[in-house]
Amino acid sequence: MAIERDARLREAQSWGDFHRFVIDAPAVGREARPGQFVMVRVSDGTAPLLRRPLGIHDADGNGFELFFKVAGRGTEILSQKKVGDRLDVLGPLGRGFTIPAPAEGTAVWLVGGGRGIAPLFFLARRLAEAKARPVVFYGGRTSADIPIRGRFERAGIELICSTDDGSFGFAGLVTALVSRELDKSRPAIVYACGPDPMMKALAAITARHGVPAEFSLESVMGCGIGACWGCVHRIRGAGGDDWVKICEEGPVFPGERILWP
Amino acid sequence: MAIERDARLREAQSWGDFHRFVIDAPAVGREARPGQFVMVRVSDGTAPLLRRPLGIHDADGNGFELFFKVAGRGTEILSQKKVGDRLDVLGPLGRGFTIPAPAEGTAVWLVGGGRGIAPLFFLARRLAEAKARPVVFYGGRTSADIPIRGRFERAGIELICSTDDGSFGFAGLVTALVSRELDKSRPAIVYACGPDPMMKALAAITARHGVPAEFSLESVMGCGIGACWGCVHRIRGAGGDDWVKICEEGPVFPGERILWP
Amino acid sequence: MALTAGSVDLTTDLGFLKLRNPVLTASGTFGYGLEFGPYLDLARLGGIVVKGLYYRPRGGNPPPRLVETPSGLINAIGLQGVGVEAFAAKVLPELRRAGTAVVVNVCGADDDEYAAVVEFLDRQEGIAAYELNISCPNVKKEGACPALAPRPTYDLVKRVKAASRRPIITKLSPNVTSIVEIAQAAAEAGTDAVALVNTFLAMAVDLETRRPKLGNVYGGLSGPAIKPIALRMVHQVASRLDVPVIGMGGIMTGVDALEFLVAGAAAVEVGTASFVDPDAAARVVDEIEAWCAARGVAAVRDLVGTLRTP
Amino acid sequence: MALTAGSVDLTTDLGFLKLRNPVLTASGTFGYGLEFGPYLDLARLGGIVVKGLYYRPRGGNPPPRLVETPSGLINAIGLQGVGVEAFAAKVLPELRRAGTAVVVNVCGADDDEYAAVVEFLDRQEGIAAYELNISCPNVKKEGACPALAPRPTYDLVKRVKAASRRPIITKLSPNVTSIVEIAQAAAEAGTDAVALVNTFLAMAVDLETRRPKLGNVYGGLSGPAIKPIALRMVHQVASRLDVPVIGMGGIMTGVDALEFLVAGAAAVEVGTASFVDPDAAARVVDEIEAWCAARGVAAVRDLVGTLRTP
Ligand SMILES: Cc1cc2nc3c(=O)[nH]c(=O)nc-3n(C[C@H](O)[C@H](O)[C@H](O)COP(=O)(O)OP(=O)(O)OC[C@H]3O[C@@H](n4cnc5c(N)ncnc54)[C@H](O)[C@@H]3O)c2cc1C
Ligand SMILES: Cc1cc2nc3c(=O)[nH]c(=O)nc-3n(C[C@H](O)[C@H](O)[C@H](O)COP(=O)(O)OP(=O)(O)OC[C@H]3O[C@@H](n4cnc5c(N)ncnc54)[C@H](O)[C@@H]3O)c2cc1C
Ligand SMILES: Cc1cc2nc3c(=O)[nH]c(=O)nc-3n(C[C@H](O)[C@H](O)[C@H](O)COP(=O)(O)O)c2cc1C
Ligand SMILES: Cc1cc2nc3c(=O)[nH]c(=O)nc-3n(C[C@H](O)[C@H](O)[C@H](O)COP(=O)(O)O)c2cc1C
Ligand code: FES
Ligand code: FES
Repeated sequence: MAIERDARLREAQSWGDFHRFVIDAPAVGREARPGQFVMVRVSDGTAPLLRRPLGIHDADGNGFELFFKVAGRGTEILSQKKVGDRLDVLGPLGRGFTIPAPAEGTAVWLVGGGRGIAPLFFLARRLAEAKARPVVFYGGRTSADIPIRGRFERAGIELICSTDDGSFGFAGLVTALVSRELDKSRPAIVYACGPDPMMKALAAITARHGVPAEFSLESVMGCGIGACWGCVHRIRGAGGDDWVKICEEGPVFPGERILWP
Repeated sequence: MAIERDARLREAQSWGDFHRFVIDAPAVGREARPGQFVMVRVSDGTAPLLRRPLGIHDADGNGFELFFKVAGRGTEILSQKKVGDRLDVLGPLGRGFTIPAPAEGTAVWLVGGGRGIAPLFFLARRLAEAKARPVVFYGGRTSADIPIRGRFERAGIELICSTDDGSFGFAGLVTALVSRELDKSRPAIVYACGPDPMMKALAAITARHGVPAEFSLESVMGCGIGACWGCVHRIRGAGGDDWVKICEEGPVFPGERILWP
Repeated sequence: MALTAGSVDLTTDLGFLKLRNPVLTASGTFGYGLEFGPYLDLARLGGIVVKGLYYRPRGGNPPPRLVETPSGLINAIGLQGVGVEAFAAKVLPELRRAGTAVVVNVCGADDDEYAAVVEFLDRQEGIAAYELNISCPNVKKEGACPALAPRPTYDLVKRVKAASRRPIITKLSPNVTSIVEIAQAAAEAGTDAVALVNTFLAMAVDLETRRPKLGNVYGGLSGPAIKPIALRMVHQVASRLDVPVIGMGGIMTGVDALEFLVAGAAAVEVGTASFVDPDAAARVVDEIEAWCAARGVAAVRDLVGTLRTP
Repeated sequence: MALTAGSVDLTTDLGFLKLRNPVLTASGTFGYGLEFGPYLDLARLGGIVVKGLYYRPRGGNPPPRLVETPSGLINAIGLQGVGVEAFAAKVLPELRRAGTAVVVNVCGADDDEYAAVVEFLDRQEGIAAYELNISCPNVKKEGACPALAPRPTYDLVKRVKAASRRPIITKLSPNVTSIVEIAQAAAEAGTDAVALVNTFLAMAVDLETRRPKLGNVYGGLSGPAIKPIALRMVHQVASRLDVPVIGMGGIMTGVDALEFLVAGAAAVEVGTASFVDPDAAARVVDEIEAWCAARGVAAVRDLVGTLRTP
């Protein structure tokens, strides 16, 4: 957990509303684990006021990567940064995904919807390094919503795509695709990140198949460090069903603990 | 009076806190007269909220120029614009300086302090075109505060500089310099723009010498178009001494009408 | 489902007043209207609320009169203005040809002056309604004004309503514990509508000189900074009382305006935004129209008060 | 004239409480303090005001609980928290080793609960004072709270003051017509200081769904947007009453904090800024020190209340 006020945008790539940033920020990069996130300050002024939470898309000793979609003014301002610009980032924050131990040879599935693919690249890379056998399911409304397919392919990670409109890969919801595959085979764990309805449906599907699953939740975040109690989600806890701060105890939770709205 | 939302920064030059912008904005450039100003929007967001008033430093059919000093957040943001960036400008606004008719052969003096030099370059050029004989007095605290000396020289306009610390030209206040010169010769009119204390002193000096003078006043401006009544200054008017909107009736006023605070 | 922009019905009926659309300009932020002629088509607006008018010309407060704050603006103009006679002689004749509803924001040092302004203006043609400015924070000490308590609000509205042949819109102050209570007093006194909010009493300090940044020490805060509070007040009044509400406070875009309508305002006023962009009010109309068209909303009035609360 | 930063005397004496410097953290924006250990040296702060505590653990409001607005933040957390027992057992032991003054923000559903919290905490060591939160807009319907009227303020302060062995700071609401009147009621009831302001009752609308953006409908607005109003209220109270004032509302920088001191606050609290930068409160201390040093101000307390009004 560090504030890197002098992080630098080293490389930027974009596909319409989607952007990938490579950022020099050793203190964040060194510590990062898959599923963690950073809080990025998008302007020096007071509007936008708060930092924006973004998942860690990849990381190494030099820094980390972001993959984000423009959703409003904050991400729009961020998308306009130019290579060499200074960035102010706080992180890595939260707890990440659980990597099975031993991972070697274990079949693991990663399901990403739209911008939800962001943390799954880092996770897939780490799983592959641990010699697990990751398969990534990557869904979007249309082929333009799944721009970073090539990234997985180049990293030698097995990828199955779906689009709601059938413009690329499986035609239909990614959840339908996963459901169909689950009828055929069974991974040790499913990891997912995407829109709430997708994750909710997937939680039902994995539960029905008795497959453990972990979900990375989203919420509006005030601080990212457990201080504002703004980011709560209903989570089954030790002491009953509670509003739990997802920045601190999450954003990743096992499926059986999440109470979907 | 136009809103040019698609003005473009064509050229930018800077000397420390001072910046010169050349802006493509034909609708503003075509109409501009010396002493008029524009209201520039510095951000698309709500902070800073208001446009900033800046004098027209030069103009032609393609657009106009600004010369400004970073004074706070608005001018700082503006100073960071890059060539090719879009600018949103409203103008030209206000009434300009009076050009003597006929101007031919008339001795006229222009006195600028610091960033107050901005409108005087345009004025000097127009006066020279009208065959008047402009002499520009350009003062600053130190030599770094009078960066655009060369501009006047290249345009063939007679220039006399002063610095409070004596690092360049006459050592002392520009008002002292003008006062000394007024003991020797007498122009048809003195035009001035600069900090209030400078202009107030100069108003007293020119009055004492019985030389007509015009001053370009500053004020915080809400709208620039006479609608908010925020930019008032005490001006001797037809109907007694009044709070007068300087954006509309000014920013240039004859010395004898101005009541200095 | 989408409509063409032109086919959206923007008309607004306040009961006592029909408007081309729900967007007016806020008093004091649109001068006397004519200043904006070069920048927009005044006939595109639902109406113009002109700068506050006292009976006599008025000098206003010493400068500085404006200070910018984060996403806001504090003003302490002090209602400088030309007075009713010059308004009637020099402004009104041209303004009434602008093809939009003209609302006059009425001020007074006491109840008598409010009544005198209304009586004078009642003899002029081309005014659609009066907006009683009982809430300006920049005239008396520390923002004192009738709108801070129910009793003076009631008395003043009653008095002016009786004096006037035209509809009365009472403009309320946000600097109160219960906006509903004040709105209710105005309603009981017979106001035809309430307009809210006026500005929030505020100040700024110049640290280097250790003086207030405004000549008048305190001023009124407007702009996007106040929108969330204004919206809450509009929602409270509109969901509790039967009187038509005209909402304002920080409206910069069509979306902002629509939020006020959904929260219960029958019409809105665009204020500080007109300083940033002189054509802001007309743009807000365009954006409302485009938003409705894209979503198949056939008549903007169908949106009023449709906020669904749990 | 300039001093070295280290030689500026930052100490602050509220009469009942001496602080290392005038900068505390605002309740609810600094968690229980320990969350911030990784980002700043807690001992650099004048004090920490911890999150509002009820007697029992509390669930808070349904999400969304936060919405950003122009230069502001609306929150409707609803005072979720661990309750006094867990606080005393798990938080306080570590917090009191942090080397800074610990102030506990005390909440209650009724006067009895406030008194019970204070009585429980009175038995714990390592607490410098209580800040009575009589002004949270997120608990009762439409922001109802004791701080909206003088009588309940007086009664509650009197009751808690009598029950407590420690100094009481009463935290006031800005959602009132006269902040001076409420501060006076608290002073008459014996409060040792007043803290202002809590958040402004506000709302945001999601136009697409036509629902409130907050689960709780209304929430409290904080951040730079409110600073000009907060500053005015602090100035009003400090220039009228004799009770020490702790000022807050939108403080992001040392300059902001100094403006509150000049306007009359004896100390300040940094709130929303700690969300933007977890080390904001310590930075504010540094910036105050540097500002004073550069201008030869030997003791920051000499600035308090030095605003020169005409
Ligand atoms: C832990 C975490 C990790 C995230 N990782 C990524 C990522 O890797 N890539 C990516 O593209 N996005 C990610 N997000 C979402 C991202 O934070 C939001 O898209 C962003 O904050 C929106 O900011 P904005 O200013 O652009 O939009 P705003 O103008 O603030 O909001 C636009 C719309 O999005 C809604 N919204 C705002 N914030 C959130 C949020 N946190 N969750 C859900 N809805 C929101 C608003 O209510 C509004 O309707 C993540 C969110 C969280 C909590
Ligand atoms: C008609 C007119 C023409 C101008 N022409 C030029 C020009 O050609 N070049 C140039 O460099 N500057 C010019 N100025 C001044 C310029 O407008 C201000 O410096 C600028 O608005 C400051 O904005 P900011 O956001 O950078 O500073 P802010 O943060 O807004 O203010 C910084 C400081 O300057 C003060 N201030 C702000 N606005 C004004 C103002 N209008 N007058 C006096 N003090 C102010 C503030 O109170 C504050 O103390 C002109 C002003 C006017 C009214
Ligand atoms: C410079 C200025 C002058 C104003 N003058 C008046 C006035 O004369 N009468 C009045 O009722 N309100 C006046 N107001 C208040 C506005 O009409 C409006 O209520 C307020 O600014 C909130 O809207 P906004 O945030 O959109 O500006 C004035 C506001 C500003 C900024
Ligand atoms: C998320 C959040 C939670 C808050 N919780 C409390 C609280 O528990 N008790 C309290 O007295 N004030 C609470 N407040 C109000 C702050 O302490 C402070 O009064 C207010 O935010 C204004 O200061 P600021 O603008 O610097 O944030 C809370 C504010 C925020 C933003
Ligand atoms: S974002 Fe503040 S507690 Fe989670
Ligand atoms: S700046 Fe608005 S009237 Fe002059």
